Amino acid sequence: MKTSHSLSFSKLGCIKGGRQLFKNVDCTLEAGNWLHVAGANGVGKTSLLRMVCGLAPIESGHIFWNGLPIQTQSENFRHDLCYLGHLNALQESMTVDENLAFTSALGGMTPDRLKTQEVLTQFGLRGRGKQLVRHLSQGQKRRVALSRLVLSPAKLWVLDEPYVAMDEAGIGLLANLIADHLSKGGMAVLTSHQRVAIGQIPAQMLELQAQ
Amino acid sequence: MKTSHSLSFSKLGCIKGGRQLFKNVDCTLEAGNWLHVAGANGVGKTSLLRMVCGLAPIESGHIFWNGLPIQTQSENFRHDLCYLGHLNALQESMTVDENLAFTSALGGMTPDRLKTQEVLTQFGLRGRGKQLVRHLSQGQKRRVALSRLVLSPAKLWVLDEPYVAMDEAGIGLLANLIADHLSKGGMAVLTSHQRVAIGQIPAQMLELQAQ
Amino acid sequence: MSTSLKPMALGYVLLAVLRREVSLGMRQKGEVLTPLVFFVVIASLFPLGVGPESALLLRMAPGVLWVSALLAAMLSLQRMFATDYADGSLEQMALSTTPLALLVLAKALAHFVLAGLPLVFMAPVLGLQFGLDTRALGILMLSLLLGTPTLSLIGSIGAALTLGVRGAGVLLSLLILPLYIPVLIFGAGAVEADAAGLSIGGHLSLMAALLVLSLFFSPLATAAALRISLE
Amino acid sequence: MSTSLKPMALGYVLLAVLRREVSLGMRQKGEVLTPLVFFVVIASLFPLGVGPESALLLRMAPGVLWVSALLAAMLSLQRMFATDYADGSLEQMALSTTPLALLVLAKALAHFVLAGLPLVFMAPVLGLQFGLDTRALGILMLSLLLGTPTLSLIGSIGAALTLGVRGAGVLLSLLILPLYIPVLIFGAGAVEADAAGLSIGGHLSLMAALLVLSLFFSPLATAAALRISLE
Amino acid sequence: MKTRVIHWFKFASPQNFYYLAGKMWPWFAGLATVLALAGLWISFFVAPIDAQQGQGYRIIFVHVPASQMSMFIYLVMAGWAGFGLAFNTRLSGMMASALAPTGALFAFLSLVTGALWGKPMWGAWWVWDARLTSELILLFLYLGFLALQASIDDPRRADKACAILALVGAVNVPIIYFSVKWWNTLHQGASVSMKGASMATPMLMGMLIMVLAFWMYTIAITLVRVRSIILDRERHTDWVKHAVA
Amino acid sequence: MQWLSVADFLNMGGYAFYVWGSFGITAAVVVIEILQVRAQRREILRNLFSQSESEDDLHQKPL
Ligand code: HEM
Ligand SMILES: Nc1ncnc2c1ncn2[C@@H]1O[C@H](COP(=O)(O)OP(=O)(O)OP(=O)(O)O)[C@@H](O)[C@H]1O
Ligand SMILES: Nc1ncnc2c1ncn2[C@@H]1O[C@H](COP(=O)(O)OP(=O)(O)OP(=O)(O)O)[C@@H](O)[C@H]1O
Ligand SMILES: [Mg+2]
Ligand SMILES: [Mg+2]
Repeated sequence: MKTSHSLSFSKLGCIKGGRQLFKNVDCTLEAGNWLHVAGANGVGKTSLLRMVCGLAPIESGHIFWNGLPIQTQSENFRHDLCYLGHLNALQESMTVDENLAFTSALGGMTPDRLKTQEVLTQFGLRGRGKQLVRHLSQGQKRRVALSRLVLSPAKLWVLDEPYVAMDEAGIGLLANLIADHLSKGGMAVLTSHQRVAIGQIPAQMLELQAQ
Repeated sequence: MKTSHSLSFSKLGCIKGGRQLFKNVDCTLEAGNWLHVAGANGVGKTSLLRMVCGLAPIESGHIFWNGLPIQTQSENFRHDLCYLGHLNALQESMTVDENLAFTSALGGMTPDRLKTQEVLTQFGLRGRGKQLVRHLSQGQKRRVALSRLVLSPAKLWVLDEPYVAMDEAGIGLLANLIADHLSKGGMAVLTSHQRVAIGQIPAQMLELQAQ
Repeated sequence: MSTSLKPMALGYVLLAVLRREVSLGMRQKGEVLTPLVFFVVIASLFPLGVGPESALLLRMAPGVLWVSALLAAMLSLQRMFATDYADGSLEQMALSTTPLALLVLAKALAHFVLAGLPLVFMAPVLGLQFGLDTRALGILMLSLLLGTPTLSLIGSIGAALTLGVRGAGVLLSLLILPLYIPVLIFGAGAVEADAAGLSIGGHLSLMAALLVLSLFFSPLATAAALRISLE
Repeated sequence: MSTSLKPMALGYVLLAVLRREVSLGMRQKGEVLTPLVFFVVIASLFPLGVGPESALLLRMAPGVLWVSALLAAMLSLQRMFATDYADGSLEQMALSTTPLALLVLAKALAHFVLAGLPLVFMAPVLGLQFGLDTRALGILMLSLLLGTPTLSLIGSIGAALTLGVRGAGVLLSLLILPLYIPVLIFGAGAVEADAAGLSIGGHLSLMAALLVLSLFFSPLATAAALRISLE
Repeated sequence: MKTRVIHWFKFASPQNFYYLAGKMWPWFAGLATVLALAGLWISFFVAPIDAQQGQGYRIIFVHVPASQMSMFIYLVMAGWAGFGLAFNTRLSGMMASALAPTGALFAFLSLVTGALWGKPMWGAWWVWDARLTSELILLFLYLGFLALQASIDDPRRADKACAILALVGAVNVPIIYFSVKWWNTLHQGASVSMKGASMATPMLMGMLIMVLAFWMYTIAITLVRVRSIILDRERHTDWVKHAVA
Repeated sequence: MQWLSVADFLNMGGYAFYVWGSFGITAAVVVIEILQVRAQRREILRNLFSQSESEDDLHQKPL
């Protein structure tokens, strides 16, 4: 089994509505590191992340995972990937537990009650398992969404503004979680307007510039 | 005409799902000041703000606007109020201009093209008037939503996590906007997990504690 | 700025809402066309289900056309408030100084213009396919013209009540279809009565009464329902 | 953990999606009831629109019942993917290791269980009201049982194509109603053919063929459409 | 092998096609005019009166071409759509969306001229005949395509979505046609036969020429429309700025 | 020549409404389509020309 992974962009470009958002983005991320995609509002961070996940088509340039273009190995790549976007992907009229169980099932795993409870406790949501997501606060929803990270076996985390709506404790928690993931040879790509330190690991910065 | 306004809570309490979120909240806000409602995720900040706006019923205690309970003068109060919640209140399939025009019309004002353009420029969205909101980035949407503040004649701004999704420049912009509003005798109630200074005006803090 | 809006200003807001709705509707060119085409498609389903026998089709025609029009008008009801609700505009409307009932009235009128009126003009074409004669076609149009605004107005209550409810579409239909029944009975009844040589004055004046009644009450009910949905 | 899911694991995911959908549907008790009640209401509109003549009603019955069932099943299509799209779950499904077509198939099946199956069991009750005899009722049920899964499957394509589009409900109907026509013709045709003393083997086997065809093709088309909507 | 594929796609690039279409469409338009004039002449002055239908049969000269075109265009459209999905060429989607309005119009014309013919011949504007009904459904399919195209604001997404719809429709057209046919014949025997009298040669000639004229017209108008679409879609590229400067 | 007079030609053996209606509507549809295509092209060209003006706006850096 392969142990070390790498993600790299080569001459990546994006055009939205006839406007060049960015072009010729080159960058390589090795296992154990994280990439902070930064830039002003509307510069194209979310667009970049969606291309990385294969949700948006790549118009120019290439994205490689372990040296191969992601399009040619989409199943493989999806298995290594966990994406969290602006949206929480939680069903409002289902309970927290049900949502987590479904998340596990999608990844092909049997939902594990004990594990789930542990994760909820870790995210400060102890005893909320039976509560409907609709009744959670904004930050609590974000926490549930983030707990997906713990339950997933993915190597590469792609997080779009993960700190949004989180209080200080929550941000610290998440940073520790990412640091932990990196120390195990994982990788993370994230956007945020807040500069949050991830353990001792320096961020690899990718500053997008308005063209 | 009255020139000075005041907002005050007396023994305000909130119960959600049989759980006491907060109780006996007392506080008075005078014109030219702002209230920072702070607290951990799920402590009840949003719930409090929605009660202030009259969107959620007040279960215990009172909220006074200019000394009168808000329920007894709801039309008056609504005229003095501008609320911005977690949601942006933008129609995704309408353009930015149309959304703003509609916002003005709702307030009983003729939409003013020049004014609108000026506001968009102010918010870094020059030339975006004809773009569909669906195609804006998260931060750009938030900016459009916030531009409602400038277009509204309201005295009291109630803002739920206004800095979310905004880049640094955007946060600075908003802080200035609020400072300006306060200096003209306005008032603001806001929640945020980021401590952002509003001009030279010290925040009146309302720290909610988990019960 | 005064605390309470002047009547003129009220009229202005009403117009602004109407204009916004109609322009939103026109934006997607499909918006006006789809209820129309839906009307045509659904009316054409019946011959396909029942068979091509023309005598039978002629007998069924007024009922089938009215039911189809009613369904076409109803299907587009759901989005009367849905997007405004989802994106928070509705909260803003509820907080605005304009009486909510007025805004609601404007929205119902816009719905009639976008979804009801086109049906009135399409009905004769479908009538021809079922073999109705000119006189019957005229009465069909008249009855639809009197009936569809009522459908929009009554429908707005349902749209408001089912806001934010999962499965709103079906629930909505369920709530308002029973309320639509009088309109259907008098509307289709007028065409059939005339075909049977009876006078249709009674039918039409009852429909007019329904219209006036709903013009008055439904905005109030809708506004109340909206406030409940927003709570 | 292996890179590619085992067939058993696939089956497990399929079941999980089915269970989630059905439990979501059952959550709002209305969810299962509303298509059903819609079916009843809409089928009852016809006697009101057409008049109480029993011979006419009997002749109309298979067609009207099938059209009503079709409309009832169709109305609930729209939310097949809508909430998952709005809250981002759909992105997660598209990114999951399970083939999207399989997830889609599960969702279509759930739609059949929630919206189609109840209609099958309600149909005889309505048929009685129109005066159909026991034999005709049986055939009506059989044809609905064979036909409604096809409706869910074909419908899923439309639901995926209209995702995130304003006025999706009406557009969806417009897109798929023409595609529903063969099912309607054979379904209602079977009941009518039997009433006319003809054999219905042909009708039923054609419906089965349609089912197999759509079971195979529609998940693929739907998955492709979903990926496009997510772009 | 690979270079060949690339070469092929270059040939189908919107830019090249824009110029190609610009050169071609006047020829097709000219041909359409000439053929239409000739066809009209034959329709009204050469073709003799029909023994059974009198002068009313002359509707055939617009009815049949319109009906045929409406069906062919759908096939061509679905072909382009499928090609676009398979090879991800931008031009295909543009061609499909350029064809759709014309196809819908011909379907509409087929229905209207058919109805205008039906009234004097059958005494009814409309009967639920298999062919008529399936033409009506074809019009619905076109309208669905157009409505979907209009509702999705990102043109490339719209192209792909419409391609799927067109393909699904193409699979269904034969199914619909046969089901409708069976549906009708089950209930009533051959009450109406669409075959007119055995056709005289000038009639056949006239019809053929009119069909050709409609073809040419379709090609010309599609080329013009696709040129507009190309300009619109590629408005941010440099070549467009040169092209319109 | 099979027509006796212009009036006879116009009368179309009593089928004037139907025959001329068919040809008329076909001609009308063709003309409308041509006009629509032209209008569409003009509109697109106009947008293309006005585009260069708004270009500066659009390429403004966000703040
Ligand atoms: C709304 C009514 C009608 C519609 C939708 C319609 C539709 C069609 C269609 C789809 C075709 C097929 C063209 C082909 O296969 O090449 C066609 C051909 C034809 N139609 Fe009609 N039609 C209608 C009414 C009529 C009427 C009233 C007549 C004459 C009494 C008529 C006579 C013909 C003839 C002679 C052909 C050519 C036959 C052939 O090529 O096999 N149609 N029509
Ligand atoms: N159809 C379109 N027409 C014009 N511009 C578009 C279109 N679609 C997207 N854009 C632009 O593309 C950019 C997309 O930005 P994206 O969402 O990737 O930004 P972001 O860097 O994530 O910003 P934020 O920090 O606000 O989340 C925005 O500037 C948006 O206005
Ligand atoms: N029906 C319910 N049952 C149990 N708890 C509920 C129910 N409805 C709401 N709550 C709780 O009430 C609180 C509402 O919090 P609110 O949204 O006001 O929090 P907040 O302070 O705005 O948090 P955040 O910082 O995350 O936005 C949450 O803790 C939520 O779990
Ligand atoms: Mg973003
Ligand atoms: Mg909150």
